[in-house]
Amino acid sequence: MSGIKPEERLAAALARLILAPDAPPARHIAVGAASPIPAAACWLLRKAGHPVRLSLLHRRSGNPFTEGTRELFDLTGQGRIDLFFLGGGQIDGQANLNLVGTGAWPGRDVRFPGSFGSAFMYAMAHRTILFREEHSPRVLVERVDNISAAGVNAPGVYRRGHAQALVTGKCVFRFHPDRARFSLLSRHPGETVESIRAATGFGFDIPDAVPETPDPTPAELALLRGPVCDEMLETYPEFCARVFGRSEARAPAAE
Amino acid sequence: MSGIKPEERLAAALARLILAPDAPPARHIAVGAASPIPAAACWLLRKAGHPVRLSLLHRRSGNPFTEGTRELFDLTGQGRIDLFFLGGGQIDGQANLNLVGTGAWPGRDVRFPGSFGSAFMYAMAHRTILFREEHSPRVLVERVDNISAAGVNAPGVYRRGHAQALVTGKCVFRFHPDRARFSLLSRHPGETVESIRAATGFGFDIPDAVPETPDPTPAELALLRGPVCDEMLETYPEFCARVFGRSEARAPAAE
Amino acid sequence: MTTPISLEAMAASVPDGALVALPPDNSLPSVALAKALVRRGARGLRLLGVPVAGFAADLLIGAGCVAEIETSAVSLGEAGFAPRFSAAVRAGTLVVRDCTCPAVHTMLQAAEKGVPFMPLRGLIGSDILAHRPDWKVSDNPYAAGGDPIVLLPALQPDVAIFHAVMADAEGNVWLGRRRECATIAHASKRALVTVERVVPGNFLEDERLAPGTINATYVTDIAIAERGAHPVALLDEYGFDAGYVADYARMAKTEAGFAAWLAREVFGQRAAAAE
Amino acid sequence: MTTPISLEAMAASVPDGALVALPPDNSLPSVALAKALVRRGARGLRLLGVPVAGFAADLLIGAGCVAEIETSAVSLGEAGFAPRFSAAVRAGTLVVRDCTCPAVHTMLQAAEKGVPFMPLRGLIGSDILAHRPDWKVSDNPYAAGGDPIVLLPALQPDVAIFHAVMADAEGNVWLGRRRECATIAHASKRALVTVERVVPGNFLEDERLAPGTINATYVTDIAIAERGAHPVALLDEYGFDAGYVADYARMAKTEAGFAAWLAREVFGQRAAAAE
Repeated sequence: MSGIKPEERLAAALARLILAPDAPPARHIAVGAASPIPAAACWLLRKAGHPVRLSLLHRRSGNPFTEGTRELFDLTGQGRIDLFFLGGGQIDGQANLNLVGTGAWPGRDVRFPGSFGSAFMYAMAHRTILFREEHSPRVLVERVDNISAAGVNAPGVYRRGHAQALVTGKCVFRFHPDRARFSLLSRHPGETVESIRAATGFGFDIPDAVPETPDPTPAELALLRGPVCDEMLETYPEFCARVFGRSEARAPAAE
Repeated sequence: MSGIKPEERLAAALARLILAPDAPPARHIAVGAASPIPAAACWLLRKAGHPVRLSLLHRRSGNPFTEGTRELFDLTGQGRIDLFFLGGGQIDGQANLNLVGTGAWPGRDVRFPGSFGSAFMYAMAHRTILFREEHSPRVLVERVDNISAAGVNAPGVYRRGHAQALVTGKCVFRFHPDRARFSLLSRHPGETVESIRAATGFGFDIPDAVPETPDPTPAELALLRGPVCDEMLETYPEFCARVFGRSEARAPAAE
Repeated sequence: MTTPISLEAMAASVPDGALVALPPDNSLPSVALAKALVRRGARGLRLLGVPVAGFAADLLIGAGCVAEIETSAVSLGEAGFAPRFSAAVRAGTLVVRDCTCPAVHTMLQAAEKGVPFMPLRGLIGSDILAHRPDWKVSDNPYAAGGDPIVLLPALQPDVAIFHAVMADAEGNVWLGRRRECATIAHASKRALVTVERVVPGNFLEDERLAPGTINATYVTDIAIAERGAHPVALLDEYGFDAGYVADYARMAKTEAGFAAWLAREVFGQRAAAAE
Repeated sequence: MTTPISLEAMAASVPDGALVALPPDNSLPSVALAKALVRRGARGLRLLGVPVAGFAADLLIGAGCVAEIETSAVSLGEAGFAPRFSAAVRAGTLVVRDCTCPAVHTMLQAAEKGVPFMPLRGLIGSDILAHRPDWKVSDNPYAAGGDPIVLLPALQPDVAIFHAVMADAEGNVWLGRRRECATIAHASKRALVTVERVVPGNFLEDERLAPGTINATYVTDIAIAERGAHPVALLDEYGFDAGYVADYARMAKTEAGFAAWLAREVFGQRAAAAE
């Protein structure tokens, strides 16, 4: 099918990972402000009829929390958050995340905004999907300069979940916490194992067959461009305009 | 002055203890539901113009707390509660309180309602005034059967405050945490050192001169019978009717 | 999204032996559900008073539904001691785990945060601590040494039970400033909430209602029970029925009086008409 | 009982070097008071982002008011990295104490409860922990052994600063569901609150308003600052001014651009007219 935007493909790929039959159930997903694509993936599931609860952390109206921002972390501590999304300025081959900055601590070369709740969420959500569109040796490094949140822990350290996968602009990696290593799960159209290897700073396992990341189905595309976009217009007007060609009918909220 | 009710005298005596110049300032007092007399003492101070903040824990309207009942204990933990009132089914000579019951734990002879927050409040409020109208060897014992809240702690145990005094229907005792012992501060009209000693199960110190607990002043009586009673009618209708001869104009709240 | 279930179905969903958290008489207990639990003949319940217990607990104890209670007090307030609780303690038929109010809150807050324990000041020197082998005294690692402090374990009730003013179409419930009910719901595996009424809309979309709302994510089931807190007060909806509680306190002084009260108020005609 | 003071008097009451807690851009920062602190030439402030910092923090850092910041992130959200924060980190003129969101909440909750520390799961394996010698890893005494857990010390800010919708005649403030502001106020020695308006009555007497109210007992001073959160959104009162923040982000990329922005928006005519 022509005209599929990369963002639409990524959203559909994320949605499939969320529903992966070998993963624990995703009854309640929390989505941060970082990227609209994970939010689109979650709305896609909802609009397709899956009874998943979404807590959209930066929605202006209808903020789900009434205890302030601590409630997300308390919820996660309680084991009620099945899935969270994280990214990183650097992500390494052991799924360590760096949201602090490059160079010496606390980011003397390039300072990123900071770790947010990653050092907790990554360990306490039942699973995490890593998402970063930029797929380059600059981002996907052998070893992060600074660890905001660790991909794995020493035996005995209490931890509820790990990364399930890493989705980039080029491919989908699956993460194996038992051996602290990624394997290539699928490559997006136009990419080869070699093009991916060249763009990746860390080593990863390559199965015999690496399928292409499937296209979104026509039904998925219709949902994304219609009801999913409707839900996202308020929070992500720029994204909706760029990807779905839709602009908000209402006047901007600033007065 | 004739016609002074015992409750009025006790309220005035409590008010004087609250303002005692050798005690730390009472900027914020929390008052439980246990007895209306401490509440009357606090309202007396307010109506006399002292800028004390009152948190009346069981007032139906205008409950001061918006975090649920934990807020009182958090406030106290923060050091913001200057004074609290406690009583006890038994109170002993070291100011230990028993709100659990007599006989074997947890009160197999006579079970009292329970300790409420006493084990915390007694240690963490800046000071506590003990109040119990019944002055008898049954209540004021050498050693309580069960300790709900300890009068003193071993050196090194963190504790912010202690009992300042014990006010009963017969007298006012002052507590000395340094030697874990009460001394007689004043006797109510009609009582002698001997009558008090006979009614008290614990030993206490007796200074050379034991003055009579003073009468409330005419101004205090006017405040108690007027504006103080007005404030207390909603919460303590029976008390106001009995002591001040006033009944609530409004219909009862049920419905 | 949440469809209310019946009060009797809700009572049936509380298994015998469950650890059931109840707010006190000044904070929205579901007396309606307590009565339904009596009717269903619940057995072996372990009650948690948050932080104290009142009318609903005494009722459940009297009806033989309760094996254990953990609480900082059981009281009928102005109506005096809780008669069936007192009788059960005297008879030795009830395991009482005495607590102190902030310790109950702290154990629930530990469960709310998903941590295994939380410290609390005070308590040292109290026999409450002496009778709680599950509470540990530790040395404060942030002091230079010699600063004992109590560590309390997280406590996760099986079921939280309380009464709220209303539920919305999304299953959120509103109960205003009585936020201990939120803590109980957060800390518990399941929350069963009776409400006066269900209204359209979404409280979380309304800045005036959201602060007193408990998100549906914590609410397992909702049942409509008009005057479901009675005889306890419900915010500004209805007041405390002192006469009803005084009558209970008087009748429940004896086993026979309590049985007569139950027959009339829980199993009887009048109960059926009211619910 | 509380009489509002002027914004400039409020700014003057924050001493140089104070540990100042600020909510983030999605939770009612007082940008008006931040601008007033810039005007008064505050120096050496230690900021605490609860749990992250945004526009107000970047402004204070750029104006040279800040010596240290403890936070889980500094960001302008959609408008990108915080430019003056980034420049200060590059220049090494700002002490940054990196944190993670729930750790900020936990340290404040410990202060709120009056306990010296509180545990938190996660964090182990993070360099955040490695760079915090003031955080301790302890063995969970409720496990059989070999269960390391992080203990975080209580953190009591000198001053909490935030913006609320309104204050009442008793000095209570209402800010709806943004309850981290309540935690900050509870944990801090002083709370300075700007509000859109002061209204008669007592929010605590109103069951609909009480749940979103912070009791006056925690509020040291109130100042009226209309649109005091601008350009940040204030509940349903006004929205986020993305254009204003984008303009700031563009100008503040350079020292000179930031100075021009300050002259216009904080010291200039337009600022004077707006406040």
